[in-house]
Amino acid sequence: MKVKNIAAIFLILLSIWILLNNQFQIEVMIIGVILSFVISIIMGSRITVFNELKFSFKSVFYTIWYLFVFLAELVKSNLDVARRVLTPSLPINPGIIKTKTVLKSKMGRMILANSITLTPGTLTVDIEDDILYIHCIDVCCEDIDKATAAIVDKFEKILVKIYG
Amino acid sequence: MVKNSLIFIVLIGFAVLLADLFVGFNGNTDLNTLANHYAVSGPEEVGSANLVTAVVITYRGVDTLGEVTILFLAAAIVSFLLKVEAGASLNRKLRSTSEILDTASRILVPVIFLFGIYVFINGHLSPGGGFQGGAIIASGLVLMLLAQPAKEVGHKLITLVESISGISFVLIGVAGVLFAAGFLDNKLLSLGKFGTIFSAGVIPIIYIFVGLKVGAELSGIITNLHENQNEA
Amino acid sequence: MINLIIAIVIGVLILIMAIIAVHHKNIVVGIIAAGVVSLFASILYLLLAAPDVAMTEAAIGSGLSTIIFFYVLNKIKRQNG
Amino acid sequence: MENLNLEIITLITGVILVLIGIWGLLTQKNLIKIVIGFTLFDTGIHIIMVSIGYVKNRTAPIIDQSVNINDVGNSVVDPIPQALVLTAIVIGLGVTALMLTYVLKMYQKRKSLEINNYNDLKW
Amino acid sequence: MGNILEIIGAVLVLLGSVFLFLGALGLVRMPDLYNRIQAGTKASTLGTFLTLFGLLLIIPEWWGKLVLLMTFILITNPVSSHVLARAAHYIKIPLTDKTVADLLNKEKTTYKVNEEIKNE
Amino acid sequence: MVNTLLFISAIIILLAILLTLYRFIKGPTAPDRLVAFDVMTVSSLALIGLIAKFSSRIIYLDVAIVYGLLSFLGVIIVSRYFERGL
Repeated sequence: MKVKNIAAIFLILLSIWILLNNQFQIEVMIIGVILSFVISIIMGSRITVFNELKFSFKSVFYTIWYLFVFLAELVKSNLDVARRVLTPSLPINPGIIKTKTVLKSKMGRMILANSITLTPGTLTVDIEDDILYIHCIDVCCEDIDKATAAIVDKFEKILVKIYG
Repeated sequence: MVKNSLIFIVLIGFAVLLADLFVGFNGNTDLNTLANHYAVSGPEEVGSANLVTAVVITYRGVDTLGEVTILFLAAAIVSFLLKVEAGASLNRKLRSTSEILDTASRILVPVIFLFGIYVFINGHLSPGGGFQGGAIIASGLVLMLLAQPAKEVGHKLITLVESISGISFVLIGVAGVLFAAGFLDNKLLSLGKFGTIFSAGVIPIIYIFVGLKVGAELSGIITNLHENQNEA
Repeated sequence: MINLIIAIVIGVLILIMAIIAVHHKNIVVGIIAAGVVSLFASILYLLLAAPDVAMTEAAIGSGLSTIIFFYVLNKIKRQNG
Repeated sequence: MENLNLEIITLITGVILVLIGIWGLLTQKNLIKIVIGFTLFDTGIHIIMVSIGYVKNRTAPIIDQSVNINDVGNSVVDPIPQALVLTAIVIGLGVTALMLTYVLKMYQKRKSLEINNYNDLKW
Repeated sequence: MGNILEIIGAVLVLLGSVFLFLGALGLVRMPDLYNRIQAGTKASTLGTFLTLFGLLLIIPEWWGKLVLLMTFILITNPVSSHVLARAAHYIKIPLTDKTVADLLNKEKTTYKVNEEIKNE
Repeated sequence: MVNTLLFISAIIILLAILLTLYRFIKGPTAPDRLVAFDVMTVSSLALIGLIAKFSSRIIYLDVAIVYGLLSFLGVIIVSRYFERGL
């Protein structure tokens, strides 16, 4: 279990090193491998969030799919907010509501909360076990189940497949 | 009233002084002699693509040594003034961190450390160097402390890293006297191929030590302040 | 040309922020404004072709010095009860 | 419009920033505000130094593919002020930390941040 | 071909800057802090993202650092706005009069205030 | 063509920064000003990208990375200070 965690950190750091350097000389790569290895060994005992990653074809596919869904929602949300800002009467109906999530993994919950923050008129104010408190620019419903269906579900059903 | 006019006089004095210095300054169109020498012969003499690094480490290396010493003194005085009793770890009421911040910090801290190390290893090729890299590493430590305040940071480790890198910095300088042209001379190692990561003689090694030293000093200041926050 | 426009706007911003930093009665706002001054100064350094200095200013002027200010302010607030 | 160079604009900004910093140092009564004034003064001086080193229409003194290596003397700006400012900024941080620590110590002694309450040496 | 990519990239940059402008406008027009955070973060994230993506199309050789910057922004920006909103709610920054619901405030009993932090 | 569009974008970004300055000056509470700070720095990140394009130096993007990192850290520090979590 621990090996997987360290390997995940190692791979992420190595890919960041390659992106930073943008060149593939052999000595650059050797330094990158050594550095990533050392950092992942030192930090690996503390950073356990990568344990939840699954390395499989399915999860990679769903990650890419998630990225597309998310970018589409991002654009949609911005158009929505832009419409509200440009309307002279400022049509807003704000409030803080509760929703639920079934995700258990920390990583998945962080991605979920970040996605909610970036999508149509919603902002995660607090997270407490499986309850997410969300500030909506346009409150649809105060009932917890309806709100969950409206806001959380579209991301959650993909994230469940990646992080289980 | 008298005091206010006094302040105005001081301000006007400064304004006149500065204006007098810069009146008629209309921008440079060419480098002066010294800068021209550094720019033209710097790449061959030192082998560093980043001329600022060449000036900081080689041409004005002793300045850097003094600068690091000043920073060391500042950090030492801060830790002396903020001395806390041993074993008095965190005992104060804090609001718990948000879970999202906690997870994000766990992902970001290794990335920040890697970026800091990238900055000072590539100090002779791209902008940055020991000072910036050290500051970035200290910032990573700050993010760690903000997200997990109960974390213990080893003072011994910080002191150890700091003294080892300081001593190594000076020893490399002395080795320059013994085996090359002078103190902190970078031709201790061969200059290598210009523009690659193993080039510019000992500059990358010196910058690694400077980076570790600056990072350790700034981290020392930060951890001292962090542990001094307990009530009364 | 565009560099000139950017420099003028950023310069004016820096001066306004500096006046806020000195004269605002809330110290927290003053410290944030000082951080903004540092951040925009680093854009000026970039325009002046000094990326090394820009990086140092961004890392130290806005990040670490803000942190130190807030730690000290927090300790003072704690002692006040 | 011909006289309006990039370095002149930044120079003026730096000078006014220095003056604002001194104004803050002299007029403010709060110790932390005084330290803020000091940092502004610091930044202003750094901006002045870097703008003096700027040379018209030239690029950063870092040689890569976009700088002709055979004509470095005619394509880069002055590296010396930048190197000096680099160390000055780090020293400025050390000095700021030291000043703030003294502020903290003074507050612990007297429970006051007002400079008027510290008149032990007044004659 | 390269020319068309460049023009698409420039248009994307323009679109990004327009989004940044709209975000700033929202920041000015919105009535309370939370709505300002909403308008500000979303628009600035997408605006910066689009600007960098347009630059990526204009100068494809810079892909490494631009991709890194884009990922970085997508991770950090929502986290900072979340932390800010949480702190603001904790110190009771008022919501606007138009607010229809504040379920977080109702449940103060379950809300962990000044909880002694646990050692890990 | 491309350069003209980029010039216009840079000017729009500057206008956006000036608008956030209005919120910084006016914003009734300190957290409002902090939001303005956040939006301001993220907008300047895009501006730095454009400056790098105008000077055609990739090395300027390193500064942008540091800038993004530090603006994030600044917002978190001040927020933690507000909620007494420092």
